[in-house]
This record gives sequence, C-alpha cells and structure tokens, in this order.
Amino acid sequence: MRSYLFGVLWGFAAAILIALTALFGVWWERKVAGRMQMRFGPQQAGPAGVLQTLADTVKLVVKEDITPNLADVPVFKLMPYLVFVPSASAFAVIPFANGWAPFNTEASALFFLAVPGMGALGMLLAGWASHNTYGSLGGVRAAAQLVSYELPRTLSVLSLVVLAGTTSAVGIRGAWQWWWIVVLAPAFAVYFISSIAEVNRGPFDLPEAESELVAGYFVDYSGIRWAIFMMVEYSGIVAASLFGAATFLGGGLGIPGPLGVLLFVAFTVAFTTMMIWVKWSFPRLRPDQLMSFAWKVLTPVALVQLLVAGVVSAL
Amino acid sequence: MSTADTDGTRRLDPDLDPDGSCGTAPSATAAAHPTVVHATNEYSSGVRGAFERCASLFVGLGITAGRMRARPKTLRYPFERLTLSPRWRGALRLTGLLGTDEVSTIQADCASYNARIGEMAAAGGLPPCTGNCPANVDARGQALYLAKGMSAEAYELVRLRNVLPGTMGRICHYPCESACKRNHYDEPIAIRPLHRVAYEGFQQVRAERVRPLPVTRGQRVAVIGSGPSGLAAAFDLMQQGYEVHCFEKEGKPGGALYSGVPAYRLPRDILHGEIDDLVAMGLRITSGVEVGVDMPIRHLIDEYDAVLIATGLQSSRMLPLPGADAEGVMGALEFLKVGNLTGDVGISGKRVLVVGGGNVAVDCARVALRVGASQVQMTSLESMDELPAHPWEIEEALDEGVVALCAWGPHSVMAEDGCVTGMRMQSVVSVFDAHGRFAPQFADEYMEVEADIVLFAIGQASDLHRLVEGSGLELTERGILPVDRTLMTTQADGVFACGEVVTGPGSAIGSIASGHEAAVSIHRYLQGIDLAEGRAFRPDLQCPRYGDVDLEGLQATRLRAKMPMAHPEERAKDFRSVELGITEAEGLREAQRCLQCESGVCVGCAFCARACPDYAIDVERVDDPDNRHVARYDLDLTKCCFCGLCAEQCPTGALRHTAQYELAFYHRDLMVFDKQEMQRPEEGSRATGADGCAGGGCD
Amino acid sequence: MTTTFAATMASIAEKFKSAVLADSDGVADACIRVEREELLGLATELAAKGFDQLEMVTAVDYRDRIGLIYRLVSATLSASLVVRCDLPAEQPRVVSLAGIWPAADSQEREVLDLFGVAFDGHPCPKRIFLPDDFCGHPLRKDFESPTLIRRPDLI
Amino acid sequence: MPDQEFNQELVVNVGPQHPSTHGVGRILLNLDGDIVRKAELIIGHLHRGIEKMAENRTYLQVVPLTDRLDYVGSMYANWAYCRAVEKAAAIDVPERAEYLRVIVCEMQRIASHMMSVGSSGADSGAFTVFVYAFDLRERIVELFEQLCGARLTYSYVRPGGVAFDAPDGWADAVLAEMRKLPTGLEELDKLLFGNVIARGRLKGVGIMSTEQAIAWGATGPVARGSGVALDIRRQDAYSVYPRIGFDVVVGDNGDAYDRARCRLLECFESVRIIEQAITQMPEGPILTDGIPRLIAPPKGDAYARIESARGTLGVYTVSDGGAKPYRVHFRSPAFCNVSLISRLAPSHVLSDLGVILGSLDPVFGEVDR
Repeated sequence: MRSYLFGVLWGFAAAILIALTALFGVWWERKVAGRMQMRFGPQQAGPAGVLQTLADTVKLVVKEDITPNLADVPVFKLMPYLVFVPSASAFAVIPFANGWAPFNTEASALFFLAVPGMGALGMLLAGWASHNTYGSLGGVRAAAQLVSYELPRTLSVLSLVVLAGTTSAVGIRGAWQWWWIVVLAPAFAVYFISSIAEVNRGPFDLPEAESELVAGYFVDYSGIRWAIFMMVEYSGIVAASLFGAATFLGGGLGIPGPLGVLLFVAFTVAFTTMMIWVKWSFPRLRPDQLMSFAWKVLTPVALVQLLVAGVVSAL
Repeated sequence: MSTADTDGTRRLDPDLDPDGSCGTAPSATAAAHPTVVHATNEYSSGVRGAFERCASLFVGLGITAGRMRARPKTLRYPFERLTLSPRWRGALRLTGLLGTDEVSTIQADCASYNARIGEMAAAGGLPPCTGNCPANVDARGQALYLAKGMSAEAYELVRLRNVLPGTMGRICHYPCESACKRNHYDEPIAIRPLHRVAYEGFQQVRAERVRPLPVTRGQRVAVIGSGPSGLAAAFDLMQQGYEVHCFEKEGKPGGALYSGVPAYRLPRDILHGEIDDLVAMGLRITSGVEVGVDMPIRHLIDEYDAVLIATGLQSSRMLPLPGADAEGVMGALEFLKVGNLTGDVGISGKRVLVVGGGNVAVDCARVALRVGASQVQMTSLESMDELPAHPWEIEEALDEGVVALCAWGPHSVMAEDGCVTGMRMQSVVSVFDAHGRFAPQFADEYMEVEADIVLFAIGQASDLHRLVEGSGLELTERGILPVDRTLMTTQADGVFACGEVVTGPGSAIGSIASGHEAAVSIHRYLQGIDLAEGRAFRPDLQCPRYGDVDLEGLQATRLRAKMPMAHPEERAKDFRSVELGITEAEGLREAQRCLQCESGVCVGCAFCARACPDYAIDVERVDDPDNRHVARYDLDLTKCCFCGLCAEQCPTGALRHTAQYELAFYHRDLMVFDKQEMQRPEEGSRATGADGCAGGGCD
Repeated sequence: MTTTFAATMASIAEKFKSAVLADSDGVADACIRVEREELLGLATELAAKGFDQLEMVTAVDYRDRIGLIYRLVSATLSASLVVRCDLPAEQPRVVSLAGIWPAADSQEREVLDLFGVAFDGHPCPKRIFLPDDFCGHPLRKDFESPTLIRRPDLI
Repeated sequence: MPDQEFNQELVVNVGPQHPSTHGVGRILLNLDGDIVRKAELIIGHLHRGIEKMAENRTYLQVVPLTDRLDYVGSMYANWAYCRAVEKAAAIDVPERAEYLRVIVCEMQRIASHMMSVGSSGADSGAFTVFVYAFDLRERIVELFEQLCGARLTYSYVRPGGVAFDAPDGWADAVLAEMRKLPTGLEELDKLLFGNVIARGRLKGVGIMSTEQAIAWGATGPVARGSGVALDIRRQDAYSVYPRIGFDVVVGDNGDAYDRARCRLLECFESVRIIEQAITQMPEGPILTDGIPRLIAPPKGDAYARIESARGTLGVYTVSDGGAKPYRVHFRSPAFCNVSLISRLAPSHVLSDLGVILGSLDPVFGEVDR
C-alpha cells in the first residue's frame, strides 16, 4: 500500500516537474527568438517576463475548450492525454545523477526512445477526430514524420549502447569515457537532428506548419487541451536535451559533485537553445524532402556510426 | 570553379565560400549601359556543392546569432513612445474659430509697419492681398470690420496705410484682388469697392471721428506738392506728432489726382472731402504757392527742419517729329488739366488723335469724348493685348466709342499752314527686344490718319529747374533729381523726395507707398537715428498664379458682388461717375465672403468640407453682423481617412493635423468631433484622453 | 508612329471591311475601331503580326453603347495598339479573345462582372469579384441599388 | 476498375482567412493526398468598387483612393494616376517634382519588395527573414513619415507635382540609409536565398516559361523571373529615368526562387537609382502653379503606365470635360499576376502552394480594387 501511495505522489511530483520544464521552455524560446528578431520578447509580466508563461497557462486553463460539433467527441477529448502520457513518461528513465534515475530498469535507453513514439498515434487520431481537413492532414504528416525519424534516432543511441555495453541509460552514463565525444560526434548530430524532428520543431515542423495547415493536428483544440499539446512539445525538447546531455556527454563530463550537475544543466540549456536557434533560422522542409532526408542521409550516417562504434568497442 | 550563371551577376557571388566578394556597393555610374542582371544562381556540383550547402546552414545561424548581440530595435511601449515627424497626419484640430477667437489686424505706426509685415510674412501669417499691395494695406482687417458692420473702424484701419481710402476706392489698380486666394475657389473679394463702402460708412460718423492730431514734437516739416505721396508722408508725420505744412501750386490740393484723373473716375468732392479731413486733423495746406517761383526753396530749407519734394510729374514728354510744332498738337497733361478743371478746351466737333497706350492716353481719349470731340482715335506701338493701360480702362474706353489703332508708330505730323490735318503712321513689328528693353522695330508700311487735334501721351517728366534754384541740388542733364530710391534722400541734407518724381510714372498706390518710406526717413532724420541701420524694408512676395475657375453651376452666394456701371453711351456725354458703387448690404455680404487668409482662425468658409473626398466635415456659419460665429463644425472620424486634402485647402491655416492617432473610442458620438472638440488643446481632451494619446474614456 | 508601323497597321485595316484606322487618342500609338463580328479575325491577325502581349481589357459605358478597349503591346514592333469595339447597351455580347491571348481570361471576367458583357467561348464565364447571386452590374451608369448612397454634389 | 468513390479528391478551402494568402484571397484546392490537382482562385472579398467611387469624386479627390489600391506601394498608384491626369489635362511637372517622384517611388519599390521577399521567407517557414525584411522596410517607412506624415497611405504625388517638399536634411538622411541598405540586403540574401533548405523549397516550384509569361499577361518581377526583360522604366523611358543608369534584373528558370530573387536584386538597382536621383535633383518649385482647384481635362481618353513593384500599373481615364472623371480603370499588375496561380499550382505539393502564391506577390487591394 505504501509503495502505491509513494508511486502516486511521485507521479504528481513528476507531472509538476514536467510542467515547470515546459513553462521554462516556452519562456526561454520566446526570449531567445525575440532577441534573434531584434525585439525584447516578453518583458512586462514579472522581471524580464518570467511570469509570462505562468500567465498564459492560467489563461489557457480558464479558457473554454471548444469541441467541434462534428468531432468524434470521446476520441477528441482523450487525445491530448494519449499524446502527453508517453512523452511525459520519457522523463522517468533519464539518468539525472550518476547511477540514479527515477525509474531505473535494464533497457531504459530503449524505453526512452520507444515510448514517445506512441505519441504519433495520438496526433493522428487528434487530427482525425477534430473532423477538420487541416487537422487530418496534419495528423497524417505527424505520423509519417515520427515513424520515419524513429529509425535514425534509435540507431544513433544504439551506437552508444554498443560502446557502453549496457542498454540502461544509467549504465551508459556510468560507463561514459571522454573519448566517446570524438567517436560518437556524428551519432550525436543524428540524434540531435532526429529528436528535433521527433518533437515536430524547427525545419521539420510539417504537422503544425503555420503557413500551410494553420496549426496542424491541434487546430481545433483550445484551452487546456491545446495547452497540453504545447506542454508535450516543450517538455519533449527538454527531455531530448536532458537525455542527450546525460548519455552523450556523460552528465557533466562525468565530473562528480556540484560542478558536474552545473555542467549537466548547462549542456541541457545549450541543447534547448540550439533547437530554438535552428527553428528560427531555417525555413521548413517539404514533406518529400523531409522523408528523403531521414532515409537517405540520417539513417546511413547512423549505420556507419554503429559500424565504427562496433569496431572501436572491439579494440 | 565559377558557377552556372553568366557574368551578368556582379552583385552577389552565389556560392558562399568565405572569400567570395559578396557584392560590391552599387556603383553610381550614371549612364552605365543597361545590362541585364541574372538573378538565378545554383550550387556547384559534386563535393564542393555539398560543402556549400552545409556552409549555407552555418552562415544562416551566424546571421541570426549576430542579431542577438545587437540591442533590440523595438520600444518598451507604453513607457517609451514613438517620436513622430512634425508633418504627422493625425486627428485634425482647429487653431482658432470665428466667434471665439479674434483675427488680428495690422495696427502699427509707420516706423514699425514694414518690420511687422516682414515678421508676419516670415511666420506665414501675411495674407496675399496685403502682401501684394504696394502699401501693404490690411484688406483682411477691412473685410473683418465691414463684415461686422463697423465701416468707420474699417475706414480708419485702411487710412493707416492708404491715406485717401475713398479716393483710392475709385482709382486704384487693385493688385490685391489678383492675389486674393479666393481666385483659387471662385471669384476674388471686391476689395476696391469695399474701400468705397467703408468711405460711405465713415461719412455718417465723420463729425465725431475727425479730431485734430496732437502735435507732440517741436520740429516742423514742409511738403512741396499735395499729391498722394505728399499727403501720405504728411499724414504719417502728423501721426508721429510733427507739424506739417504743405505747399500746393494749383488752386486746390490733390496734385495729379485733382488735375490728372478725370472726374468721371474720381468726383472732386470726394477727393477734397478727404483732404479736408486731413486739414481738420492738423495739416496746413497753402494753395497757389509755387515753390521756386513765388517762394524760393532756400526759404523752406531754412525755415523748416525737413523739406519733402513731392511734386510729381508736371510736363508731358513730346516727340521731336517733323511738323510737331504745328498748332493743334498738345501734351497730355496740359490737355487733361484744362479738360478736367474748365471743361472747354476748344476741341468740340473736332477729330482727336491720341498717341500713346498708357492710362494717361486712355484718360485723354475719354475726356476728349466728353468735351465734345466728334471722333477720338488712339494709336499705340504695342498690340492690343500688350497695351500698358489697365485692361478694364481700355474696355470701358472701347465701349464708349474710342477707336484703337494698335501696333502703329508715329512717323510725322501732317500740317497745312500751321494747323494739324493728320499724322503719318508707320506699322510696328515688335516693341521690346529679346531682353524686354523698349526697342521698337518698324516695318516700312505707312498709313495716314486725319485728325484736327493730336495729343502726345507717351510719358511725363518733372521740370524741377525753377524749384531747385539756390537749394544746392543739381539735376542731371535730363532734368531728373538724383534721389536714393531706398532712403528717399537727396544730396542736400534735410531734403527728401518721394512720389513719381522719384519712381517715375507709376500707380497712385505706388506713390503712397514711397510716401510712407519718405516719412520713415524723415522721422529717423529728425530723431537723429541713422537712416539705413536696422531699416526694415517691405518683403517682396510672389503673387501665386491661380488656374481659371469655370463659374457656371456655383451657388450665387459664392460669387462676387457685381459693380453696376453707367450705360456707355450716356456716360460718354458728361463727367458723371462711371462706377456707381455697391450698396451697403452688398458690401456687408461681400465682406462676409472674405476668407481671412493666414489668420489661423476658421471662418467657416466650408472649403475644407468641399475638398474632403468622403464629406467628413460639416460646417455652418451664422452671419448676422454683431454676432458672427461658426455655429457648427463637425468632423466625423468614422469617415475621415487622414488624407490631409482639407488641411491643404484651408485658406486660413486653422485646420491642422495633430500627432494623435490612437483614436479608438468607446462611444459612437465621441467619433464625431464637434466645435469644442475641434478646438481641443494640443495635448488632449475628453475625446482623445488627457495626454492626447490615451484614447477617450467611456464617460 | 513610325512609318513601318503605320504601314503594317494600314495593311491590317484593309483586310477587314469594318476596321477603321483612327488616330492615336492618347491611349496607344495607334487605334483601330472594329465591329464585333470581325473582332476575332482582327485579333488573330494582330497576334500573328507580333502583338503577343495583351496588356489591358476594359470597357466604358457611354450610356447608349458600351465601348470595349483592348490595349496590345508588341515587343518586336516596340509599339502599342488599342482596339476599340462598340456593343449595344442592352445585351452586350462579343467573342472572347482568351483563346488567342490567355491574359484576357481574368480581365474579360471582370468586364463581364462589372459591365454585363457576355463573352462567348470564354473558358469559365463566371463573375470574378461579386457573389454569383449579385443582381446588376455596378459600373453601368444606370446601375441602381439600395445600398448605393448618393453623395452630396458639393464642389 | 477501382471503385470510383475511393479516389475522390479532397476539396480544401484555403482562405480567405489564412496566414499564407497575403490577404483575403481564397483558393479552392482539389487535393489528391498532398498533390494539388486543381486550384481555383476566388477573389472579390476586398472589392470596394474603387472605379465606381472614382466616378463621383473630383480628380484630386481620387488620389486618396489610389492609395488604397496597392496599399503596399501607394506611391506608384498615385504616380500612375497623376501621370494619366497630367496627360489628359496637358499639365507639365517641374523638374524637382519629377526627381522627388522617382526617389520616392524607388524607395517604395524597395519597401514593397521587402514585404514580398519577407513573406516568401515566411511562406517557406523562415519567420526571422520576414522580421529582418520588415526592419529594412521600417527604415524607409520612417523616411516617408518624415516626408509626408503618413506611413502607408501617403497621397503624396499630386497632378502637376508633389504635395510636400523634402524637409531640409531629408535628402542626406535618405542617402545615409541607402548606403546602409545594401549590407542589410546582402544579409537577407545569404539568410534566405543562400540557405539550402530555402533553395530546396523555392527552386523548381511554379515554373513558367518566357512564352507562357508573356501570353498569360504576367508583368514585373513575375515576368522577369521567367526571362522576359520587360521593364516599363526602360521601355517607355518616362519621367527622368533616361538620365539615370540602372539595370534590368532577369531570372532564367522562371521558378519561385528566381521571381523572389529578382525582387531582391531590384532593390540594389533601386538603391543605385535613388543615389543618382538625389545627386541630380535640382532646386525649384515642387508643384506647377496655375493648376485649377477642379481639374477639368478636355473630353477624351488618356492612358499612362509605370513600372510598379508588381509590374505594369496602367491608369486609363475617360473625361467628359467635367470636374469628375467619367471612367477610371486601373490595369492592375497584381490582378493579372495572381490569376496565374490556377495555372501554376497543379501537380505541386500543398506546401508549395503558399510559396507559389507568395512568389506572385499579390496585394489584394489592387487585385480586387
């Protein structure tokens, strides 16, 4: 009974942590994108606009979430949660400290890669359920994109697993060596690019392409449901950055103590900023270019990287 | 390895290798031959292309990162506000409104008048009618008073700069009306007839209004000649408190106005009535005394502190043609003097030929008709449309039966046994040479014109020989008195000159203007102030040219008061007045037509409403004389598109743009700015919020 | 109007009995008036002669008739030509030139929409600006509609 | 025989309220998956009947109407209309006014091209390009505000000259801006047209051959992108353009990339024109005096055309001798260019639709009139 209660409490704490990361992510993106476009970004709510996202959230919670009358109502209402739960559960396996992760199992690295993939189903059904041509187009694109970028992302993490010898994220972090940075640089690049695509951001934001599909699969969502989709996206960015920093850079280059933690947080913020930087600097890819880029460029690079990792680990 | 596109692209090196010269600054060669620039650029092929593709991504990231360092360009609204250009076309506002604000009239004494006019012109507040008048008479002020029925004040205001308003109301060549802004809209204001209305209004209250001016200064000034210039200078000096004594050689004062201008144009009683007013105000005039003959000028110079020579032009210039000494050939001025004063020149039943095309020639012709000439002909070098005389004078003369032979030059006078039988005329090819100088070219085609009397009206000259004896003044060999035309001084100390003796043949108002300048010089001389230092002169303004307006279809109220004319045949027989003058009521309405230009006070003329493409302005004015005000001025902001056409058409410059553009209102009626709102202070009001930008409250 | 250009225009004008070579009226270098029956023939002739660019198609309601104006520009001859064709005011109907110059397609639909001129053989003869159920043609001088507010004639 | 019912096309209604239609245009798309089979342009949402309104206004009152035509380039519409009226009423224009018109319209061309290049960046997803382009546009609009007090609808050019003279110090401010502008333009070129993703999106999209461009009635950068070297400033050599050296920018492939890049390079040409025009501008009056308040040209027609940012902007006026024009027609380049979408869009992906429409650079004020 105690462990059950403990699990529920831990679940709430995780949910609040994820909400905070999303709030930080949104605020940070609006500030960085603002400065890139020669403007201030939010500056009125709280010092340097920090409370802006809090205010947005309160607005979204209070706002009426409309359900289109022709929509498939139960599916329409369920989809935000079906999309949120998988991407939130990814946080469970991220090795925050040396040797510790909230949910430490054997194949936690693969868990981190596989579970968010289920979000694709949620997006597809969300688009379809809102009975809106743009929504369904966005949903179809989201599904195609997520499926095709699963592969390079998994392959790049596999080369890590080969070097570390274990598939658990905590193990990978523990076995981290400094020369991995040199050997696994292409893997990290592939991982970074495909995780941008996984989160539907940057040059790959086909599903919610503003200028074509207005808002993709969540076009008919409003209020808290729309906020959840936003939380999925921004918590996804932070999760990918956390995992990238933890495994590829050994969580602060393996340095124990507060300096390591500081480095770990610095790397995470750096990767998040990189994602924002890439989104606001490049135009959007066309769906066919998106697919060909995944299959013809990222996957071969990831395979070659796996080969190299195999050879190196054999030495 | 250059890229696929041709050499045309000298602008931007397509492949982004770092050393590429990314476009030189555009060369400013003016007439570079028109080449074609090709806009297409491709990546190079192969490995180099792949390298360029990746490089392009990083170049893009570099640019956006570069912008992050720079300070953001946006404002922290509402703490920091945009600074708007002074020409910003925001909501409209009126700087003044008839009924609440007062139009300023030009009340300045002669010493500071030119400075006041110069300062108004610089500030853009000088109405074109005042600007174009040689004496800068405040015609706007006159119309303002007349519109309120205060004709006496109007008369006195005009008299400040135009010493004989009633007289000038009949003989002035009114340059003010050609400059009137109303030419742009429909017809100009009839300013000259309004002088007459003011004169008639003043006559009723003449008794109490004419008071002797106090003599506050000890010096005494002598003025030789009581023509318009002399009287103007005398009046100015009397207002400054000097004692002025005027000497006139004719029986009655008035100079050229008395002897030159015919009675049908200027009735004698009006001229002498106004001069009597001057006398009543303290001017001493002794007629019948010719200085230089009855009294030496040396006596005046010793007796008086300053002497002003304002004799005008006395003798008409004769042409040394063969046969010009025959009997029956007369000078214009002599003819006019006898014709005007006595009326019988002994030409009844004879044929008269007037040589010359100026105003004096036309006067001679019309006077000849009236004193019994059987047939009157005019010849002039210039063609019909180049005649120097005023167009309306020529037209009236032609109506009365005068025959004009244009573009014929005098060759010789035909005479039998001493008396004139006619003239041989030679046809004229051109009058002025390329530079506009008077150099007539003649063709060899001749014509005879029979006439019994020949009048030469080709110019006048002054004969000052007798006047200047013993005064230390030398005349030039052509008999002209050398005078400094800006300060009106002569070589002799304390002796000044003004009027046509200085300027040569000109208009009456021109002489009056030179009289004012002379008065200023005399005043400074007597006060010991240096004449030239700090001396403000009249700004010379270009009168704007207006396009012609077709008047059919306009409401009658907008048109000008028509001056009734006497019937041509009847008026040719005697010296009755040609222009019969407009009535008091017509004068009042005409004065109300005046737009009070550049006054900054809206007079409700509604030309902004007519200029507005969307009819957003609605103006209504109440015109009863004692309470003249704009009753309603509504600007409907729902219709206004801020194009600014109305503010440009506003003749008074009262309608101005403000910097208020945040104009979202809560109530519909706040959108229509009424009279009060249009006069809101620059900062703001109930409709535009306290600081003019915060938008109206929802009270 | 260069001589060669004038010559070509004159040669074209003779081919069609109703075509009249009027003087240039400020709209183009030359002007040809033609009856609506021979418009298509003249158009194909002009297209062959090098007038490859149809710049403007518009109409003017002269109350008793409707004047169609086609302004053509030729890059080869570097000259411009205006073809005028008058139609009766009641049921104006003329052949569509969209076949010869595709540029005429949308401009003819505009004339149909605002003037009510029917173009036979037009690929999609529908109104272009106003909703299909709009009654009347706004740019006709006799167009009356409750929403049309007469403005005060204040000049 | 596959069941007919299954391969039914998906009909999507893009606009009139849509971020990438540059205004209130509406496109009815028949989609087969992502491929566009048929695109039908439905316009008229911004039809205010400007030509009908112009018939009940005096010649001067029509000038504010022409601002609202191509509201991104209202200086052109003013100038084209004023040239037509000057031609009809035989009004001549002082030298200084001609130079001011050229300077102001070339600045307007740069501002309008910045709007178009910026939105072709935004259509392909690079929103930062849109902001940088608008930063350049802002500098020019700032100068316009100092000149005539308005930022968008200027009513600056008037029959017979221009409304306001340049305030003192304005010409030097323009020169200073024109020296700083090329660096901004080159930066935009590198950020958008140099970028591999943008080239991927813009190249090979909406291809139009030279013959098609002429036949379909395209003008301006849209035609020049396909190789048609047609520039009215060069062809008609109106105003003071013969005294100013500039080049015509032409593209080779006729795709969206070339059309957009033609616009960017035309901005360099405009900078050159402005610098030369400012140095050559004489002193003197800015408005011919003696123009009546109610211009009444004699009976007859007049047509004048200029090279606006979107192409050949022609104004055809018919006068019956009265103070109000009998008929005013605007040959609108945006109207002719935007109707190409139904010919260019088929067989493209849905994402390309926005890019093609952006490359045609429609402004629906001028399209619908």
